[in-house]
Amino acid sequence: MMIQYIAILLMLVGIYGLLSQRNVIKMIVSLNIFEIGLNVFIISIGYVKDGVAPILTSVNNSSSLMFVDPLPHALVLTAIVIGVGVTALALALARKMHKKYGTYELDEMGGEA
Amino acid sequence: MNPALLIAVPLLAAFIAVMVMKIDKVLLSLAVLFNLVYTVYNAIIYTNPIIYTIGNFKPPFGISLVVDGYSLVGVILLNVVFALMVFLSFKLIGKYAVVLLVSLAALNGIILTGDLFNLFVFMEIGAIAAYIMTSMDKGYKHTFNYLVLGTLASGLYLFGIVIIYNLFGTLNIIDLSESIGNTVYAAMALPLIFIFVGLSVEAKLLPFSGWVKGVLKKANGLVGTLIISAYATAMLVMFGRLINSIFILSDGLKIGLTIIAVLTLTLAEAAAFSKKNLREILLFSSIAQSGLVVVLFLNGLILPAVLVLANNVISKVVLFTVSAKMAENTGSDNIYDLKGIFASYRCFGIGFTVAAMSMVGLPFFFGFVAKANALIGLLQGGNIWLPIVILLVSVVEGVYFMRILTNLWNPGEEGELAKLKDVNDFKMKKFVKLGIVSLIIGLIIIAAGILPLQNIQKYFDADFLSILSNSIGGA
Amino acid sequence: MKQVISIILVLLIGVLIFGALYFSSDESLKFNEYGKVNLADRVSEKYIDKSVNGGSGVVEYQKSEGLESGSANYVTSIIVNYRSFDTLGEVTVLFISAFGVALLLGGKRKRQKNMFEPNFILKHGARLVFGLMVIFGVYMFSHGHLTPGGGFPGGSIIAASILLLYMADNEFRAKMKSLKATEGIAGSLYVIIGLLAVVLGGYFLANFLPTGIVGDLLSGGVIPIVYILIGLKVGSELSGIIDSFVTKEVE
Amino acid sequence: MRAIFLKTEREVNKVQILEIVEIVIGALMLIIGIMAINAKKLLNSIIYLSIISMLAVVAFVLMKAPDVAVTEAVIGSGLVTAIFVFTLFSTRKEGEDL
Repeated sequence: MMIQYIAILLMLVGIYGLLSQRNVIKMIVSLNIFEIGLNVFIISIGYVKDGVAPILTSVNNSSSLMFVDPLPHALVLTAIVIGVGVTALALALARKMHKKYGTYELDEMGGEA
Repeated sequence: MNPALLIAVPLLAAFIAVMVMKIDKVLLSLAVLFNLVYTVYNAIIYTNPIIYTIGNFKPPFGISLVVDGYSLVGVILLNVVFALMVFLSFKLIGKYAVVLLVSLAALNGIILTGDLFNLFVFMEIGAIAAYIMTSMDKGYKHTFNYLVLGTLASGLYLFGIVIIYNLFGTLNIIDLSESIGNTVYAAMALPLIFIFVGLSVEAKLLPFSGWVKGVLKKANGLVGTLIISAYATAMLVMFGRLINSIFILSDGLKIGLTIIAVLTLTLAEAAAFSKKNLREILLFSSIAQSGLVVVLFLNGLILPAVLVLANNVISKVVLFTVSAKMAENTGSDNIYDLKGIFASYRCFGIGFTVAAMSMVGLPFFFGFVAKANALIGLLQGGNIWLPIVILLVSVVEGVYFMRILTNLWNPGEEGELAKLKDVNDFKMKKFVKLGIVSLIIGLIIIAAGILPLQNIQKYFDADFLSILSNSIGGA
Repeated sequence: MKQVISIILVLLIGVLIFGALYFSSDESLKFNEYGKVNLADRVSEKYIDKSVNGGSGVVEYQKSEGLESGSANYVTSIIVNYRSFDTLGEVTVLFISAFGVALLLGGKRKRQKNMFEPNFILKHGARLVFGLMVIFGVYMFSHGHLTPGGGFPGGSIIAASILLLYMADNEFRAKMKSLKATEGIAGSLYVIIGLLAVVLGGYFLANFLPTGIVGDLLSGGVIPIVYILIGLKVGSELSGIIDSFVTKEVE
Repeated sequence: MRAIFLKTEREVNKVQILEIVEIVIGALMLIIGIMAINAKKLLNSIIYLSIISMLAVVAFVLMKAPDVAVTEAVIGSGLVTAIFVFTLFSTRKEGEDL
């Protein structure tokens, strides 16, 4: 139960970071924190009490056992990979911005691009 | 019809293009042409809706693509706009052909997909392609703002659909619309808010459209039309489907969304009215039109909404490309700097004028049909104040478009144009293609304005639910 | 001031979320609490029984044969069979962002010096570990249908091994041409397998190979093939991203 | 009888321990998250992000999601941290530490 609350709180921490920070790197870190919180939340949606991990092995050898929901796991795998893609792109942009303006602070960059 | 091809072919072309970079533009042209021909061909032979299951896993378990009249019209509109854009701005593409291919696949996917999570994936692909395209003009700061906002929005969208998965145990939109039926659930309010916030960023609704101005103010014809026309088409068509076919909005949510959309419409038109630069006027006008389309969708007027959307995106292709081209060649897109430019270059001046008049909604133009349909629909629905707002806003729109046209056609004092820098580069021959295309589009717009629209109606007659529910197995 | 406003906004959103999820008064439809989930209410039940298109219902390890999806790892069967289209999109996301990063940072590039001068043992030890990591990565994506892992972590491990080489050697540079070729070929093959399924089975991305016995290495039909392609593609794309970040533009 | 009793007692202990681990991990994640956002030095912020990601891996394992845990461990806390650090490294000025 706790972990689901904490996942939502972690998302809120990420949003707080996005709202309050004006440093490019910090904003990307905040986005990542938001995404981690979201991923934990999605996994917690699929958790079944006393369920086993969704892999058939020689121990858990029948589909009549109680498994946790595998679909959220698949969704989170996708979400993690998408997150990496966006983060890499954001960091590339950050690098270009630093080259152009010499700083990571959005407010010090001047108005016009 | 195999709708998966509309997505698979551009993707395959993109993967090949990254290996053989030399032929990337050839592959782009081929893929765009294929998509265009294939959609138009399928629209002609269209008889009844199909649900295409990917991987032969029946819905709601596998991912399915939905091809009904509505998505077919959306896909045609999208591919026409995309083809026009690529054709008109072919020189600007440069190294970005792969990005365009991927965005073409993603936008087709957004319209066709029948799965909420699959929609998220396509939205992310499209969004990443858009971030890359908008970084083309080196305005990294604006692109970064767009990226942060877009990523946060899609995260919230994902949060929303996960809550829906928890509530209903499915992600398939048809299955979902069956489970929901006509009931208004209180528990749905939160996920719906998140989903609409997520979509609003790309659909350019008001509190979330701050990124548009920075990104597009200096954009070239390619990026501008991509965002204003192609992305707007895909997102708004999907928005319409979510609002009208799947989710039942509670009254509070409906009123809230309507207020947001109407505010978007009025404030953006006011902003457009106060601007002097062509591209800024056009981008604010696009935001306003997005608001109008959402208002129509919220009132269940699907056909008028699609007509308004079509009018907007096709006209904007011409308007924005011409504006960006003039700005590129003269160094300014201020309407007072460009005084009398059309008098010298009549060919695309006429195309621009027709598109602008269609935007305003003058009689005998396509825009008139669209707006008339919208107003009649709203009045029939018992709405009084929405038509009044739309009419008032149209007057504002008419005033600023007329101001543009009078300025651009009247030379004013002699030699005004010569003051512009780089004016020597401004040669007619560069504009032959653009001029011809804008003329043809102009003619089509006029033709669509005069001809009756009964033929289109057949694509919208079919009720989404009644047909599609037959094709779903027991779930 | 700004921080105070942010905190207030975030608190509002938080109250909204918690209130709507856990304190809803609506009895007809309620958010399922943590751990108290009934899979029978969800589409997942049929993923576990592998009975989407009909079937006996109970799947047994190393016994059941010829199922619609032959993977012992349910997550893999969802990723590569049931929701393969998502995975194609996912691969495309990585593809386009790697392309975008290379385009943004662009131009002719040269190595950036590391923060330290690598010594002999580090250089040669890294080569050894590199080999082990690549083997582990390959193991991971070729056993994706049996064990946790699969194409994405497997590919990332390969990319991490290349990162190791970058760290251990100031001169090292991956061959971008071959990375691009791997990326393109793997991606094209994925789509071509999908299109081949249209020709053979009539449906895009359908599983057209026999699925074998659940739990065998050679089972799952197209799953191992697709996962190997994904692994190669992800590995080359992430290596490309790493290369873009480790190098800098030549002035 | 005694054996069964012992077993159940052990299981009860296990459940309690898991819950405590969950709470500890969650609390750590939140605290470190706030530290990451308020950190003075950017490098510290990135290290904290990496730690959160690692804690998320533990959370995934607790929730029986080994696939996600492996992926998050390799991609989330490995590669993402690496490209963050490289970004900072590439933009630092001469003679400045990160």
